[in-house]
Amino acid sequence: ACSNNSSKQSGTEKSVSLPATYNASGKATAAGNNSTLKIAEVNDAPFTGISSPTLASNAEDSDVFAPGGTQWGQINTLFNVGKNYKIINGGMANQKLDRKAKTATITLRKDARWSNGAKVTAKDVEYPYEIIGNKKTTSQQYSSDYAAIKGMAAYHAGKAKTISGITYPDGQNGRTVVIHFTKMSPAMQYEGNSFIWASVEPYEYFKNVPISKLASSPQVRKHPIFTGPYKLDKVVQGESTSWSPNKYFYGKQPQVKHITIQVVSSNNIVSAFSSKKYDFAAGGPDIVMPSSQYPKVKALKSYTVTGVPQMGYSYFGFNVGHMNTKTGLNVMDKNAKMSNKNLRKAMLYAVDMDAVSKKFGHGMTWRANTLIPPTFKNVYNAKAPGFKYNMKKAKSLLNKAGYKKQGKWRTDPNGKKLTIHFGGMSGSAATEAEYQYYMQQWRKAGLNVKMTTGKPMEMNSFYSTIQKPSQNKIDVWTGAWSTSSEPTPTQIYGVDAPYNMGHFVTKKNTQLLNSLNSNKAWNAKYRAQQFKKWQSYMNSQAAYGPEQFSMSWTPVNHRVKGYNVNADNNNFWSDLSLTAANPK
Amino acid sequence: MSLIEIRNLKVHYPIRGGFWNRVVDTVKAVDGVTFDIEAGETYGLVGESGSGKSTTAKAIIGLEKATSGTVTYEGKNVTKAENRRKIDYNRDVQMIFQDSLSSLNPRKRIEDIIAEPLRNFEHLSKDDEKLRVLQLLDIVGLGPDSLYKYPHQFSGGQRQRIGVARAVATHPRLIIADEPVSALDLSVQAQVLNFMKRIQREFGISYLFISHDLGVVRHMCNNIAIMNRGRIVETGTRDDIYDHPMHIYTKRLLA
Amino acid sequence: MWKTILRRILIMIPELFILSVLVFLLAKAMPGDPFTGSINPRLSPAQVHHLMELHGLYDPWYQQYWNWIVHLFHGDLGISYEYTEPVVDLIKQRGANTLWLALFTMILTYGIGLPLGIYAGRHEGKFQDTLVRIYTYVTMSIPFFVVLVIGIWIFGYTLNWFPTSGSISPQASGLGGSILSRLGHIILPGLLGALFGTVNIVQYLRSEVIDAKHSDYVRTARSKGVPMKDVYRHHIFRNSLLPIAAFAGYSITGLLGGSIFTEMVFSYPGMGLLFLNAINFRDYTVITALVLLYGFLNLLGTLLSDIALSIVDPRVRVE
Amino acid sequence: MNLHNYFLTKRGIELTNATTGQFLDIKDVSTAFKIDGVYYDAVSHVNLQVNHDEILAIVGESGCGKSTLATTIMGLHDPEETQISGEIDFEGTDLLKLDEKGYNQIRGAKIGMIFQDPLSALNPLKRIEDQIQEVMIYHTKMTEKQRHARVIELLNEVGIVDPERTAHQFPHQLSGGMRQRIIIAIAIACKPDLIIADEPTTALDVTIQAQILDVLRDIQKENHAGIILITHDLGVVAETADRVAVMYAGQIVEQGTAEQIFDNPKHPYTRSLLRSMPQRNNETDELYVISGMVPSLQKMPKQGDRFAPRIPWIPTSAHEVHPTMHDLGEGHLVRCTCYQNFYFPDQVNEKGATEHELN
Amino acid sequence: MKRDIQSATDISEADLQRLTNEAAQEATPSAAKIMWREFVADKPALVSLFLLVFFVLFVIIGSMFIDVPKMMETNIMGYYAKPFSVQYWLGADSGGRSIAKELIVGSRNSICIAIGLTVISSTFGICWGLVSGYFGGMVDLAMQRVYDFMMIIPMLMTIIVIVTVIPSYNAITLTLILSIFYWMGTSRLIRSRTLSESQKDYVAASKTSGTGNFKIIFREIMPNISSLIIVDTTLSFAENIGVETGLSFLGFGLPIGTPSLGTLIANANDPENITTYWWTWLPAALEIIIMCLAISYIGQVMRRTTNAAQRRGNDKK
Ligand SMILES: Nc1ncnc2c1ncn2[C@@H]1O[C@H](COP(=O)(O)OP(=O)(O)OP(=O)(O)O)[C@@H](O)[C@H]1O
Ligand SMILES: Nc1ncnc2c1ncn2[C@@H]1O[C@H](COP(=O)(O)OP(=O)(O)OP(=O)(O)O)[C@@H](O)[C@H]1O
Ligand SMILES: [Mg+2]
Ligand SMILES: [Mg+2]
Repeated sequence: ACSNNSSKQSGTEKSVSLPATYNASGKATAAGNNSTLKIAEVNDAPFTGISSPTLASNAEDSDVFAPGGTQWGQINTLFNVGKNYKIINGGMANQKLDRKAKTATITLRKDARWSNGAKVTAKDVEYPYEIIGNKKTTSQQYSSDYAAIKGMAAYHAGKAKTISGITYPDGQNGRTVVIHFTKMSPAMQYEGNSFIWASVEPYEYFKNVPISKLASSPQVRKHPIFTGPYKLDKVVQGESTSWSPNKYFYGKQPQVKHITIQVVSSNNIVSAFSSKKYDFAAGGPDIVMPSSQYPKVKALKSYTVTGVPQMGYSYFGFNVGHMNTKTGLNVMDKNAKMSNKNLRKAMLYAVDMDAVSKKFGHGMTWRANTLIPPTFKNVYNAKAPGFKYNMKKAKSLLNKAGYKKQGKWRTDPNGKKLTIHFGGMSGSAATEAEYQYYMQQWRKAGLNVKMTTGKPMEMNSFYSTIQKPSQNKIDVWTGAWSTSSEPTPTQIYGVDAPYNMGHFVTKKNTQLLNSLNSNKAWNAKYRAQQFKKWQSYMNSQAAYGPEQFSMSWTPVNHRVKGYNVNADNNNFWSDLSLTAANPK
Repeated sequence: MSLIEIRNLKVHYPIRGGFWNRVVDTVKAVDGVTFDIEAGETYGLVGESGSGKSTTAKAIIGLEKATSGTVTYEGKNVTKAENRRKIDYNRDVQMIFQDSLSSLNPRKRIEDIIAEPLRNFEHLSKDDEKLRVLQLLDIVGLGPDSLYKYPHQFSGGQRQRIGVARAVATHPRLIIADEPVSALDLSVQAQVLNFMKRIQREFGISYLFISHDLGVVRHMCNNIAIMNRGRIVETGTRDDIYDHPMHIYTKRLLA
Repeated sequence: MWKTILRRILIMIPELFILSVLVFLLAKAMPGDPFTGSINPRLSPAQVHHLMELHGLYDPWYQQYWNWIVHLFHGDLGISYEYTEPVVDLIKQRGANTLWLALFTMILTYGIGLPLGIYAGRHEGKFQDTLVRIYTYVTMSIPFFVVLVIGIWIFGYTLNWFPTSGSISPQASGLGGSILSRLGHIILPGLLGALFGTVNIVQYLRSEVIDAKHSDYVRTARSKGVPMKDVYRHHIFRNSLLPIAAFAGYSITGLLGGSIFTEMVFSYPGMGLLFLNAINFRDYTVITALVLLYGFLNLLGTLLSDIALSIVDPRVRVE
Repeated sequence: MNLHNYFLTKRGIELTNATTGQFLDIKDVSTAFKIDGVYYDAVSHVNLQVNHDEILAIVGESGCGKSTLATTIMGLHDPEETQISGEIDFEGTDLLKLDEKGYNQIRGAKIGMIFQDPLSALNPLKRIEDQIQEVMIYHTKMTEKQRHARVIELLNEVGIVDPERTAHQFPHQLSGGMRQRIIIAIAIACKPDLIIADEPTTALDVTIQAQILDVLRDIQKENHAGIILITHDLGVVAETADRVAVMYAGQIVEQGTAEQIFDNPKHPYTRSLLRSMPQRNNETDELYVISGMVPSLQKMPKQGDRFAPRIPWIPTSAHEVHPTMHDLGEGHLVRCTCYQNFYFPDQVNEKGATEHELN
Repeated sequence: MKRDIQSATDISEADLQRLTNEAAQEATPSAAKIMWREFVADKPALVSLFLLVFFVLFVIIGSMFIDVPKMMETNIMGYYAKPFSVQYWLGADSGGRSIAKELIVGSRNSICIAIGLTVISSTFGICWGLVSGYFGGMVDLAMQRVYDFMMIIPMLMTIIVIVTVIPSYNAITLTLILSIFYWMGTSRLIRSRTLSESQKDYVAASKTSGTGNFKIIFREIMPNISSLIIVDTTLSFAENIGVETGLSFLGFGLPIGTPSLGTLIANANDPENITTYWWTWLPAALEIIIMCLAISYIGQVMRRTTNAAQRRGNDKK
């Protein structure tokens, strides 16, 4: 069932190509399947322990409760996913979009049940919206897109008790839910969109707990129930979860009888693998194995490293404007220090990301060429050249733009002294070495670049500085952005996007972004084309410069059969089997 | 007029305790003591341990605050610290301590120890000061080689003599000697007592001599007071006390 | 005696109060807030604003402090922003882990330290004594965490004798199984911690024993014809052990402090790790609660030590 | 006035009691301490005897080796730091040849010791009763009950008013005098034949001093024990002792009955010592002062009279090269021949008559 | 009747010089001399002392010749270079920075922090203890309350919080922050000694000689507890060297651009790095161990100097 589809990309030089799947040689054995599959969750802190995908706000939680869903990161998920994360039929529910009526109809399959045996009902499909939109909720999922559901705004404001736009044609306990929208978006066809919530919550099981207290209730923390192939046996708060097959699961019964997922700190993970304590790391497409460990892990004899490109990228941001706090819209400043396109481009050309990636990334990172991660094959612009290292070009760009050298450093076109402040979050020794390298390169190009506080900034200070509506402390920074499985970039580059921290706004940009989810975009080809256009445009403006892409990777032990983290594998857990009773 | 008159002197130490660390009780270390010391005489204060002898001495010299009562020196009230400072009381009244080792700062050379009161009360040039120190050492029978030595390099008797030298450095009128020889061996004790007597003869100094050794007190003192539990139970001349003890406590002490 | 204890406790209150204000202000002064940095494409600024308001984070500090302290008196330490769980529950969970570890470490520390100190003191100046002292000097000179990292590498990974993360194995089942598993998880960190904790005890005890050995009451005992081994047993050991045992209260606080390192290296989900995490996420409620709790434990430790000492030593006993 | 008579009047008639069998014979005992790896004699070639029913006082300046001698008899020295030679014959056994075990049977049972500082000599953490009982546990077969009874009896004996209460108290709750009584009680608990009292009264008050000495005397009378009383207080000696040994710099310089020593002192040191006491009839005079200091252990001359440097006006020829004890009859022994030619510098003209003069 | 004391003796001015000279010759050796003698008598301590002095000098002088910003520059080519090469004697770290150079500069930083911390906290602790112990009474009571309060503050946690609060901190601020929490031990020790020292008669003697309180505290009492101060300072110095390393390990020590022994040892935060990149942390760890051992040894000798009974370096006759 698994296609051996490697994630080799074109456009940039990527030195290592990893398989997304692993299949142990030999047959799965009874002893193996009756033993415990040991999965490591790489994280330096204990996990929070919120099993509900609606309430959880971090990846660790969705990792350790993953066997409760069909795929990594898809707990209690409604839909199956095909190529390019498009929603397809065959999952717990099917979805039908009616563009004319502006409705989405979700129909549950008959045998969908919770792991306690209860039926999954239409109310369970609706309940997440109540949780998300509730005034006192602890969920962090509510966004303006939900206002597209009729009645949601009123409910969110506390004016209505129910969401009028969600109806049950065959009753609350039935199998059908119809959601009425004020507008329809092509993004709705893809998993991870911000209009249709893709998982269920057990209303019957939760109904006695007020929504504000739900996150700390035992129903969520200690004895949660799931719809996926496994049921939770035990959760040791912050440390581990253990699982066994869920006999009520509607789909293919899993073969491995026990699974444990345990938190391991990133410092210890390599040692843990070398002493064969785990079969693979948790997270599927979102594993956070540090790339610096790759060479050591690669050397392990009884493991094979697998990986897929991450749904994310890192970028250079330039501060070119501010946010108008009244309108909530970003505004570009013509006279901003970084408003010169050529200056920005020169800075991007001056750093040799290929070399950096090679040395620090060990092939697990590579130079990014656009602002869409390559994992979205249909919309990713593989042909974009990006900013390949070219110091000559950098210098000539600067010269052309009037940044002349006066003494040691270049001045701005008006002959004024130019000092550029670079901000970066503190991290591993490697990240900070990278910062040093960037600064060196920029200085080589003649730009006087200094670190904002003289050193990498602590994460909180960094964000509180950069998220201010208007700031002049950081002129250029590096940041990282991870996308959901629906990559529309409006949230970060849109005119009203709070995370558009460089405040880059142009008519063309707004137009391109809008076109991604316009009516025309129901045509996939058109949508892909617009995506690519947007990517080229962004590179031409260089207000945000792509920095690096990276792999999500993990070693997989040689006793594991059927490991496949490709997006279209909707049977991740059920396909797994083991050939031996202990990690080899 | 006597040199110094002590009238109804009381020193009470508060005992703190109880819930709020309040004063729950007082130790009446000295509880109404009255006596006079004439110029040039040696006044003996005798009593068993804890009877308040040292406390009396400290209250007179100002190391301990008197709870009530007065100390009059040459007709002037010196019970309060500021009054003492006004007239040269602190300079005129000096003290010799029981434990010769602990009363000499072990980290200071003899020169600095003896010069200390000089430096505070008289401002002499370096050479004058040294000369004075040497003279003082000479008086108590110590050679100039002692100048740079430290206290622990002397025998007990020598140390006590250094204490005497320090006490007489500022030409005091009264020296309070709190058990100056109790810690000394018999033969050494003789040395110190001899010196004290000699200095008295030569400079007309008065002593308040505290001891529990009756033999020594009799050897030294003209007038004697017997203390018991913070009070003076009997006073008199030496012969009165030794030959006709009146108070029962005195009798027991002499027994 | 009871009065003294009560008074001590009353004195504690203003101290704790000052500490709470201090901690609260410090926590608030940290740059950022619980919601910076949680860059979630779905979390809109409006929602952040909503959450900040919900948690009263826009109120002036004294107002926030007041709310906090009022809740505190109701046994409510607030809700962790990061864990969206009452801090009390969180601390109960993690505290139990830290407590087990600390207790175990303490038992080991005393179990190793006492005999070693006595042994060294008894054989003062001899070969055995020199060995023990070399041990104390060397241990004192190595940073604690280096020992931890080396320890986990040798015994946890290379030799594979001990588990290397967590407080209990996920497979552990049944009461007996889980107790055994918990024990298994604290043996190595406990031992390494004890290796360190002993140093002070050994040094202190050694000099106590040496002092006692030359004391007058030991001479008196010997003049009674008591054999040397009995003199050790009835006089020297007892007299030098008691003050140390009484100081155990203080050492708890030391252990709790050291637990941050242990928990970090062993990914042991205790209060130390919780604290580090809370710092990174600006989880104010957790930070303030933990610092206050540790302060309270420090107080308790000193109080316990004082009480123990006054019970053990008749000279200190207040009548 | 006769000094001895002055003290005698206080002592009454006990002095005349005849002494009986000798049971402790110290023969040529030397004790040396190791200082920087070299042994120096703190006590050198001491010969002493103690009889039943007798109080032998050892007097001498501080540091002359009194305590060292006492601890040598008790066998309390650290064998690695000290070197002991000679023979201590105690009721037929040579104590110096005993091993630790043998010694433990004698300590506490046959020999009891009273130490100077009553606070530090008691274990601060143990009740009085336990500390007294301890000695009985090792030397008697008494039951717990019997031991308790004996404790009460002992406390009564040493003059403690409320024995039951005191038995339950801790040392710090008692006054110095009471503590010293406890130590005495411990020392006499097993009715030892010999009691060594090392300055039992120095730390105490005059009034309490007398009481303690009374207790000691009573005990002795009752048990017929021999007592070695170590002190540097001549008053105490005159009040209590039957015989007196005067020590100077580790050696015994004179030895005799109390009468002999006080009435007819021979050795220059003894005479100087007696003369430096303040006396009633010469209060205006200067007290006599012994010039010089006792040399430290390391600087002790190997030969010659150790007191010679302190009486420089006596010619060297008057001293012996290796001073020995000379018997003057009736057990009165004196070291060196120099006593024959000794005079005080201020009494030159009456050289021959000085002795009478003093008395 | 009353004669002047001055006339009681007849020493001429002329004799003064001679007498002074004579006396000076008889004088006892100074404390420094005694200490030196002690060191000579104890060879391992002497070696420790030389080692330490040499090392501190080497590090301080050596670091003057190193261009720190340049040294801290990333050199991608030198990523985890193995030791014993011409360019990297002791190898390089993840940024391709020379461990040897980092070690020198880092040692200097760590030693300076330790010295600064020791000087500040000890000075403060000593003054606090002296004043509190000398005056006693209400002064002492109030000062003890402050002490009690400082003792209940969970030190490590509070330091971590403060470090995160302070926006840009460096070696100096770090030293100051640490100093806030490291004076209590010293103050307690000094206070208890001062309490007992104040009871001694020489203090009373000074008072009756008319010497002022603060002069008594600092000129009379302090010299007498100087041995305690020296020993305590020496030992806290040894302890303080390790303080920064612990914080650096937790990630709250010095920023990366400022190398220190702590940041170097923190390379050992990963069991794999311990073996694979041993050169990044081992030299720093060894250095700390050796330094602490040396200081302990020196401290011991100093303690001995202060206790005449234990002295070994007595002039033997
Ligand atoms: N600082 C103090 N606080 C409380 N009580 C004190 C203090 N100093 C002395 N006392 C008490 O005051 C009483 C008198 O003490 P003082 O030292 O004057 O006696 P003394 O006659 O000199 O005794 P000794 O002969 O032992 O020196 C004693 O009971 C003592 O306990
Ligand atoms: N353990 C020891 N090591 C070295 N020298 C010692 C030791 N004990 C005593 N001495 C020395 O031996 C000499 C005799 O000491 P001892 O204690 O016997 O004198 P003492 O007559 O009892 O004096 P005091 O009257 O002061 O008690 C002294 O010079 C003393 O310094
Ligand atoms: Mg007194
Ligand atoms: Mg003695």
